[in-house]
Amino acid sequence: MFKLSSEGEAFVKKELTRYETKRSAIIPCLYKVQEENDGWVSPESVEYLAKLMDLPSAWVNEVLKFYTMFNQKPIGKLHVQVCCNISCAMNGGRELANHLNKEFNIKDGEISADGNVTISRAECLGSCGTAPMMQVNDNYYEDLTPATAVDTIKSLIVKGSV
Amino acid sequence: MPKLTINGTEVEVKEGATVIEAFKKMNEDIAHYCWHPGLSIAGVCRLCMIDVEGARGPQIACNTLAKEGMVVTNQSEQIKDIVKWGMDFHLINHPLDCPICDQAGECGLQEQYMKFGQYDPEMDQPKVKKRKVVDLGEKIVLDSERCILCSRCVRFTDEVSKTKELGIFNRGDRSEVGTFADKPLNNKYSLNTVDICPVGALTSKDFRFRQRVWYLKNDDTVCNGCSTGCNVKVYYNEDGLFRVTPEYNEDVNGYWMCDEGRDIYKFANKDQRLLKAKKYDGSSWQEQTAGKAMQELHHNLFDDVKTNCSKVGVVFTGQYTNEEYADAMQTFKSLGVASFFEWNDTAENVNDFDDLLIRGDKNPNTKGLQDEAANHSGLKKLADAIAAVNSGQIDTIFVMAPENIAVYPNYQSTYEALSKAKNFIWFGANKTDGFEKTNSQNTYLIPMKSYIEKSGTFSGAKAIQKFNYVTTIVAGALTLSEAMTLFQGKEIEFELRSKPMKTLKNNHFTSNRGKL
Amino acid sequence: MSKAPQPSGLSNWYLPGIFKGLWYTLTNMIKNIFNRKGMPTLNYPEEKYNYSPRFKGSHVLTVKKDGSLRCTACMLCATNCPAQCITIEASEHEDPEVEKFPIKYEIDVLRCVYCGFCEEACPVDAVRMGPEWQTPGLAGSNFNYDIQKLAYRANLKGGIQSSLDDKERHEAGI
Amino acid sequence: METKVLSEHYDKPSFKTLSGYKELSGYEDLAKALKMDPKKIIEDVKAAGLRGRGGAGFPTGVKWGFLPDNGEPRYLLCNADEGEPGTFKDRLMMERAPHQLIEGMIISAFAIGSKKSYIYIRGEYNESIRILEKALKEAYDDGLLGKNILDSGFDHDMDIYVGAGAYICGEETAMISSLEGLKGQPKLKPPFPAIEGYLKKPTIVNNVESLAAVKYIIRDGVDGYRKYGTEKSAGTKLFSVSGNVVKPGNYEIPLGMSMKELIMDIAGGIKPGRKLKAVIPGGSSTPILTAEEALKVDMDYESMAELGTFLGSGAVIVIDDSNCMVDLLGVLMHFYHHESCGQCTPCREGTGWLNKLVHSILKGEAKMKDLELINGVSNHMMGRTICALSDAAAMPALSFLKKFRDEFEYYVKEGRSKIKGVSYAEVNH
Repeated sequence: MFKLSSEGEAFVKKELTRYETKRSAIIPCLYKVQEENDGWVSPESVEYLAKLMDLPSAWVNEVLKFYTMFNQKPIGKLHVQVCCNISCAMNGGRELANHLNKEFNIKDGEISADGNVTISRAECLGSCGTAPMMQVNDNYYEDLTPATAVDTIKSLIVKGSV
Repeated sequence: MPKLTINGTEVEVKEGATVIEAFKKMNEDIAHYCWHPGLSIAGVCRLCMIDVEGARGPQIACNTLAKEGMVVTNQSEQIKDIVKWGMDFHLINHPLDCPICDQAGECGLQEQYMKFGQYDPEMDQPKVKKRKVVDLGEKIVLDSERCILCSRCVRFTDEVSKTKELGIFNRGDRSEVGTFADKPLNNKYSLNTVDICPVGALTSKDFRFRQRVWYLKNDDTVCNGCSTGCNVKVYYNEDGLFRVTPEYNEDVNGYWMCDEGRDIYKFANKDQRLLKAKKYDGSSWQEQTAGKAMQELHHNLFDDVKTNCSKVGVVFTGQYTNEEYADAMQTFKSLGVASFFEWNDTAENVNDFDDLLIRGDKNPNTKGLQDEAANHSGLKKLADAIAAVNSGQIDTIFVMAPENIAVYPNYQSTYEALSKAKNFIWFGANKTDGFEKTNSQNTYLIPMKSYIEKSGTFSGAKAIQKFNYVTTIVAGALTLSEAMTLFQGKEIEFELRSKPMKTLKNNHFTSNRGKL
Repeated sequence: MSKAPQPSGLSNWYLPGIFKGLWYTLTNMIKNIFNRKGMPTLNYPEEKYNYSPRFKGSHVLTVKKDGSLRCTACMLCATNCPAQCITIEASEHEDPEVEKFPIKYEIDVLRCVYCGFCEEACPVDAVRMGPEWQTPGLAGSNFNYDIQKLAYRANLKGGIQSSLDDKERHEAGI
Repeated sequence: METKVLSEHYDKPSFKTLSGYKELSGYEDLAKALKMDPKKIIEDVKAAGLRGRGGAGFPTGVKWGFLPDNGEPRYLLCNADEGEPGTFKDRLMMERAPHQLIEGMIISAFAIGSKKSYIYIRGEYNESIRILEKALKEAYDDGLLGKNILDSGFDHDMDIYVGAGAYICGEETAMISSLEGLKGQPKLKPPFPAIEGYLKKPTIVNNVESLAAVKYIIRDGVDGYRKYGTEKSAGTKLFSVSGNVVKPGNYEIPLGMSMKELIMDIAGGIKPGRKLKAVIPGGSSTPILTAEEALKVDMDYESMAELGTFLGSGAVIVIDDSNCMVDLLGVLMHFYHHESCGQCTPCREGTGWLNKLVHSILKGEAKMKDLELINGVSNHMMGRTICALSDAAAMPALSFLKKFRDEFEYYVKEGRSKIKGVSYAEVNH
């Protein structure tokens, strides 16, 4: 059974009063849940959060399912999102994503065998001038080639495991 | 009061009304799925397009305020084209399962298609697949593939029932309506979502697959489930009644009714009814027709009642019409009987109300009974009647039993207690399983008509409402008025009803049968 | 109303008519004895008439590849039946892809006029009119055909398969 | 030539901090504005001809003028949900000059009399969120936000709201829905947000660049601001140039400059050996221009309108002759299908239909009549829905098909790309 840490619960309490309506706090609170639930929001955590916020679970679920930044499936430690929209596509974004798929031997949305990497294709991430690019967890990595992208991810894996 | 012109005809509407309401007022055809007069405006189906003179382009009628001097049409070529394509957009991902869809025959998409469509589909790509036959609790089944995402049901649970179980999840053409984690949709008004669903996405488990709607006729009546008296439509055919849906009445129930009220057609069906009068003479039960039984009662009992009027009691329940009360009380008063009792098993919750429709008093006409009795000697409690029977103060008792016995938990025990009287006459619509154990040596069980089979008025909590005969289910049953007439030794005057045959819809299959 | 004219003369006398009839019988009898192939009647039941393949005879309910009924209990055949001889009772199927199926499908063939409207109304090719026409029975109840008789009678050899299958339809995304 | 007004100090790292910003005469215009009459500021913004920089190009001052004068609380929303493919100017502005935005917002809030404002920023911009949060804290600590700002008696609170990944939230009413905690679905108009917006209160939603530009209208005055640009398209604007150019990036130029100069000169031109084929002038939603059209058009609202396209958010996507247009349309249609909020039927079903149609061409399964169908579907998606996403999906489809029909026909007939000679079935997801 998922439960937020006491710090997380305090955060939820604070967010509930931060905005004019309680409902506005759903997005920030879902971020918090995702952070504490290994990067994804499980159905049971939605139930839990709805109870904690005293809102209908359908409302929380609606928000969860609407936005792409909430993961509804477990993901790897590094969530690699490769932009495949128009400017990146023209500069090799899709080839980059395909290369990464091959390199880590996973399809989009899957977790690699060691549990480290999930690759997905994202829509425009607002970095068109430095295409192709990818976002790994919170950070942007721009002006990539397939080789530099793999190097970046591998070095991040090493860093993460140390 | 703005006046506007719609398709060339002038119409006056209320201040603040939308153009679509003006269309409805004129009975002018306008396509729409998401707009519902009892809900907020969503404006998402984009079918109620109109041309307004002087506007930039086509507008949706549901979100356009009617203004003085507006000239509106939905008959232009452009609008027809838009509606045709609007249909297309609705249909491209809609499954072709009309044959197994319960909504077929009263489906918004079918109606639109027959009016505006009748062309071959242009989409030859695979359709988006969604979940089918999702179980949403005891009452409702969801088919999200058929859903056209008009959001009516979601708005209903948000705005009317305020239970907020439903939501639309995901986005784009992956959107699916549903409850979180398929929790049951079990609020007291949940079946209204089935009514307002323009397609077969939400279907009622009770009605599902039992009949095709084109086999059913329908008629308006007043619900007798509680003292609110919602206006309802009952659907029936020669096999009996099949469902009840709400009918609009601004003063009483708006567009809605409760789920409990939808079940009350069941006791009126033949399998739940007392079909023949029954008589127990101390040794065996005999069956006879109701009229015969009443005539027999007249011969055997009428004079007896007159002479021993102080030892006669009459028990009423709040489930008969005002007219029947008046006739019955008048009859007994003329015989000198003054002991009238009220039997109401929900008496302690009479004033309960959930602020929408459901009331604690589960009798439709308690007020009518009390008002009528006030003209005579008033009503005593049922306990007094039982005590009087036990002590022998009363030896002849007439019981006007309820027809909706689900709200009478002490039905059986009351029967047994009252049957201790020497002469025991029970008027009731329900079948009498377990009634063999009578304590009286002279018991009559007289079959009564249910509210479906008679005309009359109910004095509900909100209004006094007249309702009409719908159909006959038990041929020999009587109304209380008829029973009283026969009891007095008179004859019933029959009026022949010529009721026009009404089918639910003039459906394509039957009307074009000869052309196949 | 006017009276029919009274026959008069020779036609009033019946014997010439009788001889005329007997003469006709005699000539045909002799013709048939010498030319048996030209005889218009058959020695039923030893000989049987060969009807055209389009003959609309006894009804058949088709089955799916797994042998279950193709019928979805949509009731369009019953709706369309001019003799009102089809009775269907639908029920919920446990497989959500099938959803609805008939637990009772009866055709009262004594009322049936063999018009074939049911076949035409069926959206899923579930009911067909087969070539059989010899359907004797000893009691009235023998003519109320149920699912067992309509879909699985012995001479259908396990059932006629419908060309449409749910699975294929779903896979094709229809 | 670039004309740096807003982006003058963007390359100085200290511009990010309050002290560095103040050194470069930051927050001086706020002090100046707080002494002015709010009505005068609105008049000035109107007179300066500032048009919304987010995409629609609606005059900012006029929008402010729609606010009802009924004393109700009103909200200012900064639209930093930059999602239009090809656009990355707002990110630059927030990362390089957060205080410029905050100052512009306080001035705008003062002008419209708002006591509370939100910056709605897309969730992917983590760097911008971090920088803005820091800047907000600095501003609060310095008394630039909160009660009685700079002793003017004007109170204002500002907060950041982080989105969670939905392109549609860049639409102003969808943004309001999202801020209210609903799904980010656009609301019905009328009523417009200026009358009934956030929590049914009057709300003004402006783009980052528009709000930042207000500061410069105060600084330079109406005439000073109008020094650049044309009569109807005044001032300078940041353009995000991306795609097949040598130096992609954000460039601030006065409106009215020719596109040729922007692409060939400022952005370094097309890569050697390649030829210009087409340009999407204002983000992926705007109709595409062919090379000839692109070389003669000026970068202002009117010239674009003449060619049937829009200046949009200022995302110039340059396409050279190595690209297959069918493939690119496939990318775009996938995007709009993915981002349609699912509310209105024509958009929900239409984007999916278009996506399937274009991808059936890419897979080589399409027939010639499908091209007409793309036209038909697109035409019936335009102007039929609550917001403009439906149009945004239909316009590229229509213009791609109209201007590069030969490539589409070739693909349908041969089952492979005219440019690359291969089928794209495998490349696409």
